Amino acid sequence: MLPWIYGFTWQTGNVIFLSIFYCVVAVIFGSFGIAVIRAYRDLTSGRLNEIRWHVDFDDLPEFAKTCRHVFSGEIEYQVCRNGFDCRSCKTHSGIIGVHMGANASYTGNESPSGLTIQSDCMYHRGHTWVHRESDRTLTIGLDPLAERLLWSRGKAELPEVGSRLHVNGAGWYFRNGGSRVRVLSPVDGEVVAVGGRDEGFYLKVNPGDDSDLRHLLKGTEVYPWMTREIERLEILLGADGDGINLADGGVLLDDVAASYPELNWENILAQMLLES
Amino acid sequence: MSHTISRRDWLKLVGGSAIGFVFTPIPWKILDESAKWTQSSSFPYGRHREAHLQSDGRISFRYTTCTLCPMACGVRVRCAADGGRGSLEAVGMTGTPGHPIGGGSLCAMGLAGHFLRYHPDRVGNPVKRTIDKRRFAPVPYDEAISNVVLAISASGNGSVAILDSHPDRTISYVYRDFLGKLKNGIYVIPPSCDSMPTTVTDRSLNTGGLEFGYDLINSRTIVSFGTPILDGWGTQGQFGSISEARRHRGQDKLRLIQIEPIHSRTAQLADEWIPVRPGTEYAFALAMAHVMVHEKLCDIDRLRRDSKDFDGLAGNSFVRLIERFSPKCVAEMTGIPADRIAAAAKETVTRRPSVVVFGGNPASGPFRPEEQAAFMGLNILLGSIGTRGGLVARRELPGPFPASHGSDNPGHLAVKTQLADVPDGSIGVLIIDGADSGSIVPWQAIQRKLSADRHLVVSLTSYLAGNSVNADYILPSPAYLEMSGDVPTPPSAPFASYSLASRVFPGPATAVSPLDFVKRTSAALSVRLGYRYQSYDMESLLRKRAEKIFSRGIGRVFNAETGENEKLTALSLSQFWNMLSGGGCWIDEVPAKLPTTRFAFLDSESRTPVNITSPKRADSGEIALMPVGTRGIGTAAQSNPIMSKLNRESDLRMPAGTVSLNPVTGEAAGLKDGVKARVLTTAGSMTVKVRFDRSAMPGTILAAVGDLTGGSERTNGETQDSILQICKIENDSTWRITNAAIEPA
Amino acid sequence: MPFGKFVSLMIPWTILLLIGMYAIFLCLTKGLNQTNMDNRFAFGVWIFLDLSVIALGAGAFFTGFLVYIMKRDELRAVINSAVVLGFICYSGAILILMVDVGQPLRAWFTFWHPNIHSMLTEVTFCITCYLAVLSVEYAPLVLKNKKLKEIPAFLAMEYELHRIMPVLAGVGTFLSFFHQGSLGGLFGVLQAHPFAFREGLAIWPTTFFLFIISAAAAGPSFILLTTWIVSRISRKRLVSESVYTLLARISGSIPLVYVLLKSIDTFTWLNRTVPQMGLSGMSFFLWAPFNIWILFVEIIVFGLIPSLLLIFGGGRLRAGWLVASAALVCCGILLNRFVMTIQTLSLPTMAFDRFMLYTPSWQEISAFLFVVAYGVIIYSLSFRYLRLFPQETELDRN
Amino acid sequence: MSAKRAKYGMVIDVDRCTGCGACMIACAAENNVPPGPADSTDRTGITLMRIYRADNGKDFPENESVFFPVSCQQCDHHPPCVSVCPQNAVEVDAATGIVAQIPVRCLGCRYCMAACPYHARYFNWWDPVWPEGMERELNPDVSLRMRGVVEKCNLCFHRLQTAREKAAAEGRAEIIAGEYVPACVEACPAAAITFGDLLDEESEVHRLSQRGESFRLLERLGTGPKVYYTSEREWVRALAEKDPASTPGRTAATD
Repeated sequence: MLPWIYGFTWQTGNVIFLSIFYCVVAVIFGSFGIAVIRAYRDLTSGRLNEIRWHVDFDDLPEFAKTCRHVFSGEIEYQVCRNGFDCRSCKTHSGIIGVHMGANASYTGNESPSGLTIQSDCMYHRGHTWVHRESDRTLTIGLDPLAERLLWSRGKAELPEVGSRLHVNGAGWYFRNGGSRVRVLSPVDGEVVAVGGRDEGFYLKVNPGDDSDLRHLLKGTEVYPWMTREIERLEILLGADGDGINLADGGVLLDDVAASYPELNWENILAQMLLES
Repeated sequence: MSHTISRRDWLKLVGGSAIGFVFTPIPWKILDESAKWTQSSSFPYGRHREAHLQSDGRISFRYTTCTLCPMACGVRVRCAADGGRGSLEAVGMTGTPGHPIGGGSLCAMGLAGHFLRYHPDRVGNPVKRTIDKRRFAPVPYDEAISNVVLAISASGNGSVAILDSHPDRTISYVYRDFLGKLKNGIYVIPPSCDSMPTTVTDRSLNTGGLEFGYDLINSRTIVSFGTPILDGWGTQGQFGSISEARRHRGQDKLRLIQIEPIHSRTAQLADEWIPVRPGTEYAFALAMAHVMVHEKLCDIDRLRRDSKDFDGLAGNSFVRLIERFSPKCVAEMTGIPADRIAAAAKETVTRRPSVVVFGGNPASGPFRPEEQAAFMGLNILLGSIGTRGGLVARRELPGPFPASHGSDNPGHLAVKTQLADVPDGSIGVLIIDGADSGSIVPWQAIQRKLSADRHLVVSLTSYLAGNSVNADYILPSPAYLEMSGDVPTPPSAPFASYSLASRVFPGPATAVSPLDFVKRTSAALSVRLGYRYQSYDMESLLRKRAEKIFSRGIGRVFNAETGENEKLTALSLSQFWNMLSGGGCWIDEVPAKLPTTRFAFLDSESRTPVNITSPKRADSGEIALMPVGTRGIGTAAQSNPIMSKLNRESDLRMPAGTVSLNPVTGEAAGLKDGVKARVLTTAGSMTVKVRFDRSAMPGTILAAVGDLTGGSERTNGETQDSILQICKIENDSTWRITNAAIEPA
Repeated sequence: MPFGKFVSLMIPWTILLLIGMYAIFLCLTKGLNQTNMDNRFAFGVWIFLDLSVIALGAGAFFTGFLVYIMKRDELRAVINSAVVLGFICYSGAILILMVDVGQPLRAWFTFWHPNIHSMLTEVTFCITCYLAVLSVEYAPLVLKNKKLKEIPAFLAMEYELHRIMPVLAGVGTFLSFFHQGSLGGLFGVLQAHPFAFREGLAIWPTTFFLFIISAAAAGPSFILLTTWIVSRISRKRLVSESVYTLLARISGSIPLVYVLLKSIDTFTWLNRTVPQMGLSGMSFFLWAPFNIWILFVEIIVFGLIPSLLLIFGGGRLRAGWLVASAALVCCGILLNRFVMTIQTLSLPTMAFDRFMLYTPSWQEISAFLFVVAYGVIIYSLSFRYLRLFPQETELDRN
Repeated sequence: MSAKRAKYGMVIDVDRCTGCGACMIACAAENNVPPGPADSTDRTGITLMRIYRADNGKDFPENESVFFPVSCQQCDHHPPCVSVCPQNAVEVDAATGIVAQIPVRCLGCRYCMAACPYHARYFNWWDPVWPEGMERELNPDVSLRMRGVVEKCNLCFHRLQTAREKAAAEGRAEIIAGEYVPACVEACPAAAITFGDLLDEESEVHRLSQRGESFRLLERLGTGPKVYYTSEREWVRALAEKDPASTPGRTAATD
């Protein structure tokens, strides 16, 4: 085994065999060690939110990861590989360069399945809307789909005023007993005010100097996205036409969860809110 | 900048040290050392390691004589001093190199003899059979003796018998003296495959008590009727010589013709195996005689002159008898073609010196008297009586007492009685000596001699083995290597010999020697033993006997230490004694002169021809059940735990409870190899394991006899069924063949 | 599945597990006399188990190889399941090996005084290393559990472990190639047993290579089989049809190659290797119950037929047929392992030798079933609490 | 110590062997092999020397048999057990050619047993247990093997050590032929086993091994056993290489 252990010989075969063995052991433990060190660094450097989103995003089914440009019909098929962060996406910047005007022209309000899409709001894929206020702060709220899903899901746990949010980090939570649902933060910035369901918004955020909101959906992208999301929800609910009906006369029920208590809502909510 | 050491720094230090530590030789050395430790430590295995002898390395050799059977092999005991206990322990056994009887080798039993002191079946204290007859309970020695004495005094109409499987020892003379002093004492010798009792030789040869042995080594042709010549029969030295003589000696190469139905080890290895049907050996012998007489291959005139009943007489004569046993006729009986019978006869007679051996095997016992007469007749025809390479008479080995020379002296010593000659139901008190003859005797054969209403059986054995398990009292005697004794001439040996079985190790205090038993019993009975030896110990008696041998001034003496032989006359008495007690051996080299006697072919009293019904043929549904076993079967030496190597851990020996059948016979009975089956006889039935052996004669069942080898966890007193229990014991106390049936269990 | 039903399904397996633990306890404390192995059957049903589960667990390395090295992303759908199966198989095998050796406390001597010429050394080194690899691969699956993930350290660890996965997959593939081969070599080098002995290519007997290929064949089949069984029991769609079809194609084509090579090897052995030893190849098949049928079944029934079904029926046949074929392929590999271990040892080597069979004792069987129960339980727990099939949620719509 | 290279081996004359078992017992007693417990069988017992009965395959009454004492055959050329042992627990002594098991390093994987064509290796299925007191009679020259390890014949190597020590004490560099014999050889009452240095051309064992009647078991495997057998019987010699399938197989002794 080792040169000073009884029975060791310097025969070629022996040396080759043991060298390979030690290499393998070194690779296994080395890479494991590297993983440990990296994890430690991740913990200390506060990259945790980023990682959490990365992990969550990684596990999303491809269906849920469809590129926004597929919704707008600009490309045929594309699965997002960038964690829905279009700000650093090459595909996005490339496409935007060509079709810049398309989104801007959209003004109308539409309501798929009775869900009203506000034309002055930008939508995040985590089912939040962002409205830029006149004082440059951003108001954040749940989109109608999420609002209906979370209708009876307990209390919102909102961050303290003054804390910082990161795009795709945890925005706030809904806690219901032991389970907790995370709502993604759509923007970077400092929380300046908190609201609630009754206030019509949840957070007000000061994005600071350079607020880049390119990653949010707006205009014509929103409708197909929302349609797709409803479809996704139907799949999750196992809707097959004979049992569960999401819509009552084409309009989504106000409190979907309460209507189907037998389903694993924890899982469905996690899926819908991009928390795998 | 703070100089305080934070917890973090500590962790760093510890972690760093741990990593650095791995790159020092220390952990690896620790691993290596622990590897070595686990290689040498007994933990957690090997709980006997501590018990391993704490030898100080001093090895010494002690020489003595094996007493596990009467074959008198010289034994070299390898002894090591046990530093822990300060005692000497035997750590190995070999034959004494150059020993004239043992030839320097030992049999398997003998090689493991040193383990016998710790045999799991060893009896430590005197024990008495409990009321329920199933177990033994300890009993004080004095109480046991007084009960035995009471039984002897009360045995009004029953006799007091001592069963001695190894006669002619000094203790045998003591027994005979003691019994001779009792009005109803008889001295009984059980049958053995080795011995040729004087009852047989006297009847056929009229030699007046002379004892005979076989001079096999000088023969050119051995005709053996069922005698396991190559499987432990006779002395080890003789076996070695036979091995040599069968391979070398050119023209004089020894040929062995084995005649028996059993595909025994000897039959397998013999030059020729003649598989006669069970029970027809005598017919084969008579047919051989027929050929010899009819073809005038023997000296007819001399036979007429030397014998009483060869031919011509008005009544029955041998010639008249063998008329009926023509090869053609016997071919029918034995299943051997006539020409093969004739060829065997011719070969035997032309390749002289020839000898006919008829010991029988240790499990199946001797042949019936009539059969023995037929075999003896063949020896007479061959002119093998008293000739080199034939049946030779031994010069007498003196006993320890003054007046006992010539034939047995009825005035002083009880006569030797064969078990078969003891009337049934006549024994009131039976004392079984612990020595083994090497052959087994079924308990039923002994039991039928016991008084039906009241009897007491006392065993002077060291082990709960063999027939001792049937005793009412077991009075443990010192075990092998712990008891002083002597070993007279082996029963089948051609020359007289004498060795001492010196004590090598002290025996336990609870063991009482047979001599002490006799002394105490006789004292309690107020019987005065002869020759004032009441005050003698064994060693003095042995010395007396040695003196008497010395005074004969004949023979040579083997010195175990040097391996040399010296003429007795060249030695002083004390030198002689020292040589004997040092594991040496006195051996006579000259046969006794035969008196000019008249041979008798036929039974002298009834003058009738042999009349034996052979078992029915296999095709009639009856099968011949024949017990088989090797030397020492049923004794503690064979049930030595280490003998499991032969019986259980290999298939070298058929273990007890197993029978072997020809597949044809087995399949006809609806059996398969390895299954359990039931053997039924008139005496009962027994469940056995079946082994198919295509070498076995169809229509026979070979049944292994004896104990299953005791494992280390064997419990004391556990008895097993033996196939002998269902063998039919004939009126002449033989049990060779039993008609049986076998069926799936 | 409700918790209660899950528990009730696990109870019988837990009982088996406990009985097996007791049997293992007996074997370790009282020694191997608790088994019916003997000096002739020095290897018994446990070695058969080891060889079998390691072959079946080969799905882990082979899928890992396809996903991480060959970049067949479709198979990501089953990689987690494959890793769990591999982990179960390898840990089970090592566990039983530790019971199987007479002096388990000395097992590390193989590392300390290795004899590099021994196939068993190669096996020991490789499977221990590979178990380490599988453990590291299994860890992120566990850490990804919703509850555990809440703990930041676990989350970070999971993330980082995931990043080194291709390296581990590479090492795992390397190790697997060697130890699957060495397990074959284990018997192929036994010149004492002409039945198992094969001539060498380079330093390895042909069984070395056959075992690698057969393991690669068994792995995907076993994954196909388990995935189907689990999806039937859980009444969920776990992977998409295309994954089934791909798995079927893989588990059809590799066995086909294997059957081809195995046939060539068998013919070479029958007509060259054995005659060179002065024996007749067919004489090995004279001993009932291991007659020539065993060769026929192994190659044709469990080899050729299912692989053809899997290849050509991939798109057309019903899932039941595919699964049955995959099961046959697995049986074929098991039979091969049985033949190499049990049949090899049962055949006599010397003229005065006997053909022998042996019946495992209840302790051996219980320990065997222990591994099965252990596998079922670990897999069920993993399936319930971890995400073994990433496609599951997406496809879970009746 | 001994400068001369030796190659110890034996020639067993199977025509002489009567299967008495003395060699088996002598071996077990010499090497402190424990008696097998009550549930041991011929498949689980330890018989470093074991006698097999073989026959000519014919039925009664043409059946002939022969006894083959088989211990470790002391393969001279690539002993199969040496290369398979994962931890070098089998060693070949270069000076004597003796293949020796090192039980203290054995982990009991039993691969060597599967590799041995002669079935000459035995596993300690049980703790070595002797009846109370009997362990005091064990040979002090030989250490005990614990449960769970493999053992086999090593030609009573300890006897060679003793002989060498004796030679050294007497100022000799070499042991005298005949000073070192294994227990089985010493015990054989039929003198069927001849033991010695096969390289010594003057030795009896060399002479016998070169005879035309001498053969080795499974020579075709190329393991070069140092245990030779000799027989004048043609069918016995043929057994050594015979295809086991073509003979009806071993027969247990039934007497």
